[in-house]
Amino acid sequence: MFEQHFPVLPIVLPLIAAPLCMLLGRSQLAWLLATIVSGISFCIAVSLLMVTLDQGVLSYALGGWEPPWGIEMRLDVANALILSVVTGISTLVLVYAKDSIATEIPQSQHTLFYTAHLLCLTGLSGILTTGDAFNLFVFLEISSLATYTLVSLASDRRALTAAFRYLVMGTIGATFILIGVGMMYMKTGTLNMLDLAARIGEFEYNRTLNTGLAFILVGVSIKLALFPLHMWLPPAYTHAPSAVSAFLASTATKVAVYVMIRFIFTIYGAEYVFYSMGMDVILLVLAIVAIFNCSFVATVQSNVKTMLAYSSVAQIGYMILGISLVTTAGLMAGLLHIFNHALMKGALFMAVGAVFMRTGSADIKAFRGLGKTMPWTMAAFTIAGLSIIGVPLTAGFVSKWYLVTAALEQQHWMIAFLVLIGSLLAIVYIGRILEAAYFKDPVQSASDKTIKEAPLMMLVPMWILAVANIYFGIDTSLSVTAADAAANWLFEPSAQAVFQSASQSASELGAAR
Amino acid sequence: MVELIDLVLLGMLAITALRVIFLKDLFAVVMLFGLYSFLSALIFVNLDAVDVAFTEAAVGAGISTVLMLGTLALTGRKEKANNHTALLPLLVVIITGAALIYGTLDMPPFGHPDNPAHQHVAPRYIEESPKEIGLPNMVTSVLASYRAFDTLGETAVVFAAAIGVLSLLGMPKPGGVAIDSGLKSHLVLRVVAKLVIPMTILFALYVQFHGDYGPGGGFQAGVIAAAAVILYALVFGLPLATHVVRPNFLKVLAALGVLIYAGTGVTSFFLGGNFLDYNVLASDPVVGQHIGIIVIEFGIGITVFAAMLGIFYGFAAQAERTNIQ
Amino acid sequence: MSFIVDYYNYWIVVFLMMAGFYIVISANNLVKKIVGLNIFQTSVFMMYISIGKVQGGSAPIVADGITSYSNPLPHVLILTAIVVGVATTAVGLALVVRIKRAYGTVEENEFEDKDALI
Amino acid sequence: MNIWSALEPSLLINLTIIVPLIGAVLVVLTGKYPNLRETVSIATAITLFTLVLGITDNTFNQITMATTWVSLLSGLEIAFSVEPLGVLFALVASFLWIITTIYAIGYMRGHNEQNQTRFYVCFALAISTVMAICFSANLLTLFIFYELLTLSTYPLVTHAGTDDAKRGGRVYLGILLGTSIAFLLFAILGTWVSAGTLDFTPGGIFTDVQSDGLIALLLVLFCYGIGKAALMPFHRWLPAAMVAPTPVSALLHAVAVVKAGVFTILKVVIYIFGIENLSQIMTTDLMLYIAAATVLLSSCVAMTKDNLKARLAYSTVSQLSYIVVGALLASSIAAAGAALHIVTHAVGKITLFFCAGAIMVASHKKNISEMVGLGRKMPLTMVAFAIGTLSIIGLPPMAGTWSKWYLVAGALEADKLIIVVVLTISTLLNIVYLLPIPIKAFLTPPDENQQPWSRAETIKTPLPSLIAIGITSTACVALFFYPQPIIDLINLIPDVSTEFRGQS
Repeated sequence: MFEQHFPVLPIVLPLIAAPLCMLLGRSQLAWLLATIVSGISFCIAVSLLMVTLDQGVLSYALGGWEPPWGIEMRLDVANALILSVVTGISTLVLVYAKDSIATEIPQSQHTLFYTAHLLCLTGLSGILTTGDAFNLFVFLEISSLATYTLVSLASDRRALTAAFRYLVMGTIGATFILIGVGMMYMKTGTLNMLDLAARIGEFEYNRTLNTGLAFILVGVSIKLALFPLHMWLPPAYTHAPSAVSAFLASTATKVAVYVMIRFIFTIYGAEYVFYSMGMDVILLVLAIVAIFNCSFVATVQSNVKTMLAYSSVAQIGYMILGISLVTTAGLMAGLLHIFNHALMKGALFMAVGAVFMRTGSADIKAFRGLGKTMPWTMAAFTIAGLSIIGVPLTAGFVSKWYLVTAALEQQHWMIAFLVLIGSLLAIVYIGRILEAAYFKDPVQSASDKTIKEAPLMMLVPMWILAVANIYFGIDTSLSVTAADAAANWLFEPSAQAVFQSASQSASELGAAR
Repeated sequence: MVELIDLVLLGMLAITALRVIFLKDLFAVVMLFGLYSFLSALIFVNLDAVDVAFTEAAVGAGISTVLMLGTLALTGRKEKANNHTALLPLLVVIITGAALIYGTLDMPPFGHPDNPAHQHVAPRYIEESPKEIGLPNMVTSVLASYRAFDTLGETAVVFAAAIGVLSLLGMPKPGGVAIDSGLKSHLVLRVVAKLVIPMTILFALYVQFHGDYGPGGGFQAGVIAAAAVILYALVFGLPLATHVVRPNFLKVLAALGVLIYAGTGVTSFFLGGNFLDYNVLASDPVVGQHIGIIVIEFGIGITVFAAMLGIFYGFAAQAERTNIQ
Repeated sequence: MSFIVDYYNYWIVVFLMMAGFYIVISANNLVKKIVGLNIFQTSVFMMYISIGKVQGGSAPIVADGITSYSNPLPHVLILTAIVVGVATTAVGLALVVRIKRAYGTVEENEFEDKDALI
Repeated sequence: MNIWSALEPSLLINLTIIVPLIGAVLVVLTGKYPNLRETVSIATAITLFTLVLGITDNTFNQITMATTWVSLLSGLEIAFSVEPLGVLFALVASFLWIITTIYAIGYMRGHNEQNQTRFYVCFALAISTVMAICFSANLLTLFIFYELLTLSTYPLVTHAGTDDAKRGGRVYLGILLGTSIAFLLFAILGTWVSAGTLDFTPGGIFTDVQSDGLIALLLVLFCYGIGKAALMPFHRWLPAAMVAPTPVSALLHAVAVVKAGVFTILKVVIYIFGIENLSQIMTTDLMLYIAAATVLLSSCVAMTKDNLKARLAYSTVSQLSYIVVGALLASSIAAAGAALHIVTHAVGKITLFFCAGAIMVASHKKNISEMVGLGRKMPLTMVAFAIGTLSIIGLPPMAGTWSKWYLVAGALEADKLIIVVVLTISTLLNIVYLLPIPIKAFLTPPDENQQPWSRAETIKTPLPSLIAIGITSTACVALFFYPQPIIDLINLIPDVSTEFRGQS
C-alpha cells in the first residue's frame, strides 16, 4: 500500500529513525535500528530506480499540494541512481561502523553517532529527491550540520579544527546558494525546479539570473570541493572517524555534484549555462587543474587518509570534466563515475579504517608488512586501488573509458590524453601504499603487539564494495544503462519539454483560479 | 515614509557592521551583533515581515547573543592582534560584491507590486490560503501546510544542532552542588525574575497557540519558553535549573517533537493522503488543516524548546566545569 | 533617480553582506568568524524580505479592509533560514569551545602553528 | 595430432584460457606437497599444449573458432577468435611453458627459493592471460589481458623481495602500466571513436574516412603504447625485470611477456592498419627507423654489460626490434620473417636464459668475466649456450637463420637498403657480444687468481634443468632442418607470405 509513497520514504524513514535512536539510548539497539532503516531505504531506492528506468519520472506532491505551490519530490533515473548509491553505501558503512567506532569514539557517544548518521542520510536523500530549490537548501543544511557533528566525533583534536573549517566553508557555500536561489525567485516568482526551468527559459540573457547561477555554482563548488575551493575537504576526511570518512567520501561530494548537474541541466538548461555564459571552459580548466594538482599532492602525502582525500578531489575533477564536455556522452561518463567512484572510495576508506583500528595510525609507515598480517584488508585495498587507477575489468576502467570516449567524440584529443596521464599519477600514489604493504617489513615499534586481521563485521562490507568494483567492471549493464538513461533524460530538451509544458498548464490552472 | 525609515535603519546597520570589522574587543563585537539583529528585526517589521522580525529578535538578539557571550566567557574577550595581510579577503569580497551589484542591475524594482516574485506562486497563498487552510496568518499557512516539508526539515536541523552540541559539549549532571551565582545575591533581580519567568512562559504558550492568527508559532514559542528557563538558570544557578528541567528529559522532548511532526505526516499515509496532507485528518479539509497545523506547531515548539535549552545547558555545563577548575 | 530609488535597498544590503563576508574570511578569531557568518546570513535574509515587500501592502495576516498584502513566501523561507542559521551558530560555537579546550586558543594562526609541531 | 577432436572447436579456446586457471587453483590446493604440486604444474602444461595442438589442427583444416564471453561496454565484448598468428604464438608459449616448468623444478629447488607456490600460481595465471592475448578477437580484449599479464607477472618479478627486486618491480610496473594507459589505451580509444570498431579484421579497419594525420598519430601511439615490445626509449623495464628468478626471465622475458608485446604490434599492423596500407602512413618510416636504431643501440649497450642476464636482456631488446622492423617494413615477406622470428628467437633466447640460470645455480656466477673456463666444468650447459648463441646470431644450422633470411628479404622487397645494412651490422654486433662467452668458456684456461672450481660444485646443475636445456637447444637445430609446419602456419596469415611477390 505504500508504493505511491516510495519517493518520500528514503527521507522520512531515517528522519523518524534518528530521534528514535536517541530515545533508544542503548548503542546496540540504535545500531540495529539505523542499519535496518538504512537497508530498507536502500531497497526502496533500488525499486525506485527500477521504476524510473521503466516509467520515467515519479512526482510526489508533499502535503497533497500540487507543485509549484507545494513542495514536490521528483525522482528520475539520475537521482534514483545516486540515491541507491547513497543509501547502499550508508547501509554498508553502518554495518562497518559498529566495530570501527568502538575504538575511535567513546562509548557514550555511539548513540549520537548513529543519530547523526541517520540525519546526514536524511539530508542527502532529501537533496537528491527534492524538486524544490529552497527545500534543497534546507536538506543541504541538515546533512551539513550532521556532518560537522560526525567529523568532530573523532578523538583527535585536529578533527575539531577540521570540522570548524568545514562548518565555515560549508555555511558560506550554503549562503551563496541561498543568494542564488533568492535571485532566481526574484525573477521568476517560483521555487519549483521545473517551473523555474520553464520561466528561466523565457530569458535569453539576464544579469540577475547570471549572477544567481554564478553564486549557486560557487556555493555548490564549495560543497563538492571543486579546485580551488577544496581546502576544507582533506583535513575533514583525514581526521574524521574512519566510518565517517568512508561515508562522506563516497556520498557527500557526489550528492553535491548531482546538485550542480541539477542546476545546470534541469533548471538553467545546458544552452544557457554553457553557450550564453561560457561556463564550460571555466569548469573544464578547473577540472583539469584539479585532476593534476590534487593527484600530484596526493602522491606526496604520508597520511593515507589525506592521500585518499586529495585523490577524491582529483576524482571529482573527472566528474566535472564529464559535465563540462556538454554532451550526453560526457554527462553520462560523469554520472557513471559518480557511481563507480563511490564504490572505490568507500572500499579504500574502509580498508584504511581497518588498518587504523589495528595499528592506531593511518600513516603510510603503519601499512608496512600488512600484506602478511592483514591479507584480506589489503587485498580489498588493492582491488579498489586498481579500480582508482583504472585497470581493466574494474569499475574505474569503465568510467575512464567512457570519459575519454566522450572527450574524443568532441575531438578534444588533448583533454583525453590528459585524463589518461592523470590516471598515471594514481599509479604512483596507490603504488606507494601497496609497496609498503607487500614489500616492506613492519616498523620495529609496532612489532611488540601482533597485528590481527580486521573483524569480520568490517571485512564483509569492505569486500562487498571491492567485489562490486569488479562486478561493475565486467557487467556494466546496470550502471551504464542507468547512467545513459539519466544523461539522456537530463540532456534531452525534448524529454524535459514535456514536463515543462505540464507545469505550464499547471500554472495556467493556477492563474485561472 | 517606509522608505525613509528603511534607509535610516540600513544606514545604522552599515555603521554597526563596519564597527564590528575593526573592533578588537569581542564582547563589544557580540553586543554590536545583538544590536545588528535588533536593527534588522526592525527592518523586517518595516517591510511587513512581522513573523520574521519576531524570530530574528528572539534568535539573533536573544539565543545567538547569549550563546556567543557564553562562548566568550570560556574563550576570552580579546581578539589578538595579528599581522595577517587582509589583501586576499578584501579582493575576494570586492569581486563577490561587484558580482552582486552586477546582478542587481536586472533586478525588478524594490517593492513594486508587479514584480515577478509577486505574480506566480504568491497570489494563491494570499488569495486562497484563508479559504483552503482557514487561517488568517498566511505565513503560518504556508509554513505549516504548503511548505510543511521545509519546516519539517527545519525541525530536523534544530534537532541536528542539538545532537551536535550534545556530542561536543555534553550535558550537565542534574542536581549538582549549586555554586553561588553572582547574580543570586541581587535581591531585586531575583524578585523580578520570579515575576517575569511565569509571565514569559505564559507568553510562550500564547505565542504557540495564537500563531495561527497573529505573528508567532511553534518556533518562536519554543525559543521564548527556553529563554524563560535560561533566565532562571542565570539567576538561580544551573543546578537548580537542571533540577527543574532535567537534561535527559530534554533529550526525550527534542526527539519527541520531531517524531510528532513526522508522525503527523505518516498518519496521513494511513488515512490515504500524501505525506503531510492534513486534509485527510478530518472529514472537513479545513478542520483537518487546522488539526494538522496545531499538532505540528506543537511538535516544533517542544523540539525547539528542548534543543535551545539543551544547547544552553551544554554551554553552561562547560562554564561550570571551567569555574570548578 | 528612479534607478537609485529602485535599487538603493539592494545595494546597501549587498554592502552589509560583504561586510559580513569580509569578517568571516579575514577574521583570525573564531568567535569573530561566527559573528561575521551571522551578519552575512542576516543580510541575505534582508535581501529576501526586500523581495517580498509590496509597496502599500501590509503584513500578510488577513485583516478587514486591507486588500494588498506583502508576499508571505519569502517570510516563510527566511523563518526557516533563521533557524538554520542559529543551529549552525550553536554547533560552530560549541566547536569553538572545544577548540579552546584542546588548543588553549581560538586564534586560527596559533592552533595552526600548534598542529604544525606534531 | 588433435586428441580433442571430440570437443566443439570453439570450446577449445575457452579451455586454453581456463585450463591454466584450474591448474593455478590446483597448485594452491596442493601447495603443501611439492612433488604433487609440480606434477600438477606439468600435467596442466601438457594438457594446455595438446589443446593448442588441437587448435592448430583445426586451423589447418580451416575450421573457424570464435567465442564471446561478456558484453563489457556498449558494442564491445570480451571475445575470442582464432587466427594463424595467434596460433603460432600460442604454440610457442604453451610448448615452452612445459619446458620451463621442468626447468623451474630443478632451478627453484636447487636455488632454495621462497614462496614457490606463489611462483607456480602466478606462472599459470600469466600463461592463461597469454593464451587470452593470443586469441583475442578485438583490441579491447587484447588490452584487458595485456594489462592482466603485466599485473600477474609483477609478483614474479619482485619474487625475491629484496630492495633490488622492488626497484626493478617499480620500473617494470611503472613503464608497462604507464605506457599502456597513456598511449595504448589512448590509441585504442582513438581507434574506437574514429573507426567505430575494434575487431581484428584482415586488411585493417581504417577507411578513407579517417584523416591521414589521425592514423599516423595512432601508429605512433600503438608502437609506444605497447611497452612490452621494448622500443627505445621505453625499454628500461626489461633489464629491470631481470631481478626475477631465472625461469621467470626465461619464459616471461624471452617468451611470454616480450613476445606478447611484439605479437600485439604484429597483430595491430596486420589486422588494424593492414600491411597493404602501412606504406601510406606517414609515420611508418619514422617508427621503422626508431626500431632500427633500437636494434643497434641496445646491441651496443649489451656489449658493455658484464652481468650475463643483463647482457641477454639488452640482446632481447635488440631482437624484439627486429620483429618490429619486420612488422613495419610493409612487406608481406618481412612480416612473415617477423612472425617466424617470434618462434626462433624464443627457442634461442630461452636456451641462453636456461644456461644462465644453470650457471647461477651451479656456480653462483652472474658475471661474464667470471665464466672463463667454465666450459670444462659444465660442458653440456656451455654447448647448449653456444647453440643458442649461433641461433640468435642467425648462423646455420640454427633456426635463427630462417627468420633473419626472411627479414632481409623483406627489407630488399621493400627497397629499404638501410634496413639491410642495419640487420647486417646488428648480426656482427651479436657476434661480438654473444660469441665470446662460449669461446672463452671453452678455449681460455681458467684464471690463476680465481678460486678453482671444485667438482662437487658443478655437478649441482639439477637434472630437470639439464633436460630442459637439452630440449630447447635441440629445438634450435631442429627448426633449421624442419621449419615447414611453422612456415605453413605463417602463410595462412592474411597478407603475409614467405613467397616473393616479385616486382610489381
